[in-house]
Amino acid sequence: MTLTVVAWTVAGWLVLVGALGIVRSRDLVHTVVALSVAQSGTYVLLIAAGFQRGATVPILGAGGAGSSPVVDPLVQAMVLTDIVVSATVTALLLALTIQIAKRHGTVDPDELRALRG
Amino acid sequence: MSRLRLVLFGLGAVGLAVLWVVATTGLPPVGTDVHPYRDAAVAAAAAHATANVVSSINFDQRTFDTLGEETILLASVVAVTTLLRPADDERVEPPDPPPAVLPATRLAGWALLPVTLLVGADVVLHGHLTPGGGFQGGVVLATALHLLYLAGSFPALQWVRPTRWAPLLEPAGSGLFVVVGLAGLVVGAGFTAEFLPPGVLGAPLSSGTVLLLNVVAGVGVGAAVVSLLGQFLRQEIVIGPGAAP
Amino acid sequence: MSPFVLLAGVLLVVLAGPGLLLASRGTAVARLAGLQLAQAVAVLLLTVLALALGQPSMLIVPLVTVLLSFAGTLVFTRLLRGVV
Amino acid sequence: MTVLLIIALLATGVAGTVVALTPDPQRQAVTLSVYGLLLGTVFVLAAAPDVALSQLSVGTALVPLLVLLTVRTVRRRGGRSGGSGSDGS
Amino acid sequence: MNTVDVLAPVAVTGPVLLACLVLVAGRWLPRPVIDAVALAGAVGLAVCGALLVHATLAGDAVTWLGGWTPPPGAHPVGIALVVDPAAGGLVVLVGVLAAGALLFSWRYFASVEARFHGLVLLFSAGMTGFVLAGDLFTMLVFFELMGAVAYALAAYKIEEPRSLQGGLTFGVVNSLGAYLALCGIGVLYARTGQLSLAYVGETLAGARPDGPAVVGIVLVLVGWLVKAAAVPFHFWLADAHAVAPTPVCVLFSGVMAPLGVYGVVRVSAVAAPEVPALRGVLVVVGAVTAVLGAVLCVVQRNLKRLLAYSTIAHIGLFLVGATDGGARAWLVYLAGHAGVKAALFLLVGGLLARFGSVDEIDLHGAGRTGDPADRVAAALYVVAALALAGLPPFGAGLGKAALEESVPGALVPVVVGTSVVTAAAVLRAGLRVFYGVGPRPERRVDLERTSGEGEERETTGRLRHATATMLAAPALLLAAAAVVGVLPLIGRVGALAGERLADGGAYRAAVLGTGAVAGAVPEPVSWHPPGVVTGVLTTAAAVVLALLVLVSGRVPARRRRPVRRAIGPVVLGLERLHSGHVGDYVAWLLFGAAVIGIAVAAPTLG
Repeated sequence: MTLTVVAWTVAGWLVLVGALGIVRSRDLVHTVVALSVAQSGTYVLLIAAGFQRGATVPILGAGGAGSSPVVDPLVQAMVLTDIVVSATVTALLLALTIQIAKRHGTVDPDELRALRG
Repeated sequence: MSRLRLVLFGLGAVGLAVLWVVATTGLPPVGTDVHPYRDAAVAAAAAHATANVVSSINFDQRTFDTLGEETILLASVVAVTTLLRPADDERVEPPDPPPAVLPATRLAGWALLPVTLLVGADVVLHGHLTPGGGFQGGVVLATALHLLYLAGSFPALQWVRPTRWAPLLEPAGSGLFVVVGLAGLVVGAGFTAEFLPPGVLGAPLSSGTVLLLNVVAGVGVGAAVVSLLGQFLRQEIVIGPGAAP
Repeated sequence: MSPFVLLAGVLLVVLAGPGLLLASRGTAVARLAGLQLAQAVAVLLLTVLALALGQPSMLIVPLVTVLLSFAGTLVFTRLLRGVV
Repeated sequence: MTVLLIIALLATGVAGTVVALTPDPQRQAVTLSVYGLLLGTVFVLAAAPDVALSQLSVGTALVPLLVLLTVRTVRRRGGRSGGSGSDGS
Repeated sequence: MNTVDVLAPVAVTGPVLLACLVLVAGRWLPRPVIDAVALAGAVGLAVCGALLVHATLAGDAVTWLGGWTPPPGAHPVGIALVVDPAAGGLVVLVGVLAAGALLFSWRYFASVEARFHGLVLLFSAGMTGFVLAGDLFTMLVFFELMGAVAYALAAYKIEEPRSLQGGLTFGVVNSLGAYLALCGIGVLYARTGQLSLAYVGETLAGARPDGPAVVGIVLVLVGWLVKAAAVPFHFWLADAHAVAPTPVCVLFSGVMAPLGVYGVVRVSAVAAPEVPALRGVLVVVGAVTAVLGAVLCVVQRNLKRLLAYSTIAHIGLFLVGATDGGARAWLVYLAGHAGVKAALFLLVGGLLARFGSVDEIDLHGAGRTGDPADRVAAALYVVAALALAGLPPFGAGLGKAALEESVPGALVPVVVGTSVVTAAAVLRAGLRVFYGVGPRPERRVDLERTSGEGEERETTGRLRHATATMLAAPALLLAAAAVVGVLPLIGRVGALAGERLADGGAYRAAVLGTGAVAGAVPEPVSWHPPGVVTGVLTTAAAVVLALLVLVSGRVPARRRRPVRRAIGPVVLGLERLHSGHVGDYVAWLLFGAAVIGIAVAAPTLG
């Protein structure tokens, strides 16, 4: 019961607090890192969805040849993909931030005024 | 304006939190033993003699997702290379002399290099048996290479010339991944189908295409991370300032 | 509760308590101390967990962590240079 | 083990909050590294060593390196940030 | 194996393979070869899509990848690609627009190696994968692929500050949308134990809608709505479209954003539980999007931004049509709109190459050079603007007419008004720039608004003449839009595709293998006399409106003031909301997600 509440709450909290980080951000590098925190909330969510009490790692033949149940491997595969996506998107957005620093002379979103209306 | 932004965010966050409670209270508790997909996936992995079920999902049952993931990696490497290309008004400068590094650090860096390479290779090659696989191993391998930079040997890193071969190796890896997928189509088994003999569960050379794809992915990911880091290092070290903004 | 689990609990509390606390206060360089503590404790913790779970194949996780922590530490010492 | 998982999850939540709300990216990078370790622990406790490996390999060296390199390049180009207390320049 | 088993995976991986080839061999191959290979890939994709449509006219085709076809009643472990005429048709659209973009950029970006081509091919692969995926997580992976390429393409012009800012905003907002969608997918997975769209739908179909099902679906739909740029998730679109290189805008406006609507329709038809409130909410979102897009379209002076807001307005119409009665019409409208809008973007790109600006006021009368190529460009622009208003026989007009026939009466004014107003704005700008109609507006520095001056040129130097490919690409696209309107086959297939897309039951039956449910063959979309008349009338209305605006410059300021006083503050307020600040956009994203979620969940769950 406690585990259920904690896991779902932490997952949702991380997504929201990451978004809060973006909203409050005064530095685009910080924005990008906060975005990756928001994404890590989805890791927790997926892992929690596939967890089973007392189950072992999803590797066959380990821990007694299929005698004990394993946790859901599918969510783990999804999180693996998710982590790759997170790393690549972070790299991409950081590259954009570098160019913004060069062209705008600032990485403070409050001072970027090129697009409006 | 920023006040309004926070108010808006607060309202949205409260609303989403309420929805989140509505959603999660209706779900089965965390730790439940009802996992229908798990049961099917474990049976499928056993049928193809892949001990690591996660690898079986990534490189056999749901290869298409991994193909998409590899393509994302490729795309972002191309994207970063494109975005960080020297602009018209920038120049490539000779690198700064590397800062002095303690001899102990340098020694540790060189000493750990072969160990890290070895572990990386192991993680890739045993991905179908033990935790790990192409992605994790690829990152470890790429990190090993950058120990050269971190331990103060930027010239050594330049000597390896990762920026020459990595941007070619990475699309080659992705292309090979697609080719292995298409090979299944050519032999008539269907796209990304297993077409190698699966072998015996737990043996080093088991699980057919999973091992092959793990290696291909490992090469691709390693090259991708090397080129990504190479682009960022180049910004820091050899690209001179552009015009005033 | 097996001794391994108890030990893991203690290590986890150290990682999450002092480690996180030190890593979240002060300048970037001051935070490095917390990171160092956290890395060392995390490696121990992951090893103990592999033993507690009876999964020797999981020992690859702390092994990779050791190697990458070294790289990570070098990242920070190298790139936070001149920041003090 | 469940108790450990709960503790680790709570610690992850706290660490994530600290990372997201640390305004200066250099300090954030250090905390991010610790956050990655905690996430890795959660994954191990949830019997997901594959994911833990992934998270640890990305989170401990790769992403902090990218972040710090970006910060250095940005500061070198005179990029200003609105973050308070930049302990860099 | 049948054709679909081969063609569906090839449609996704073929462009990837070609991209790899181009990227590896690009540094040794001469530029024309790279152009030709990429162009051949895009055309091949279109052909592939056409074959897919042909193969699925009788019923949806399902191919389980890797030989993981689940036995009847068993739990699936693999990924299914599901092809129906709508999916096949969108593959055709992706191929055609990519070909148009590549053709146009033949002389463009002289300095770039093969990376641009590689990115366009990867982008096509991402869109194709999203369209064909019959699995929620696969959809998300290809959604992210589309995104990753799109952020880079939006910011392709790294010398230009605006372009970089637009790219970053696009990246952050879209990624956050994708994470919300992933949360939804996680909740749906925890609820049903399935990832396959059809199996999720089958699991939810029997039960009363519960909290996880409703919230999970809403979160997934919010992710797709961010891509579709529905209000209030639309902010990124104008910023990204206004700054992206012109050939890229073609793909963004013509197909990437509409794919968001496709995703919404697909997922809500197949997997959403029976929730009446969902339909109503989507219609309201669509209508608001249409109206807001039209209003903001009128006040723009940056031509690309003007076209971007017009795209937002039309996406609103697609959403309205797709969810409320217009199932048979909206795909035809989408195809016709794509051709016309693509042609308009390319013509504006031609202006940028010729005159180094995309600012309506700055370029006043600039097109009157007497150069025959410029005259052709001017004529094409005017025709495209009229086609946008609904002029027969173009496909946009046909789709609009069919939409007006099928949506409820209360929504007809929205459809008519939006298309008239946006077309009038587009026409006004064209008449000013190409023909110098109306007095030259005073040039003032306007900090509140994005101008079109100082935009980085995409060619190496100022072009003396518009090149042949730069005129041929828009002309061909416009011709394609005309073909959409004239060819009865397209009206027939379009209607069928739309109805089948909305029929989630048939999709589920095809994937689960429980026997195909033969739907009735819908009435084809074709020109009827009333449709022709309204098409001509709306075109005339757009012309009159555009001329009125142009002439109103001659009206003394004293007479204009009351009008401005009445609507000025509202419009100005709306414009101020589009601050270009990524934090604002993220706040709106969460706020919108919460409002949509509560509006759907509250009436359903009581």
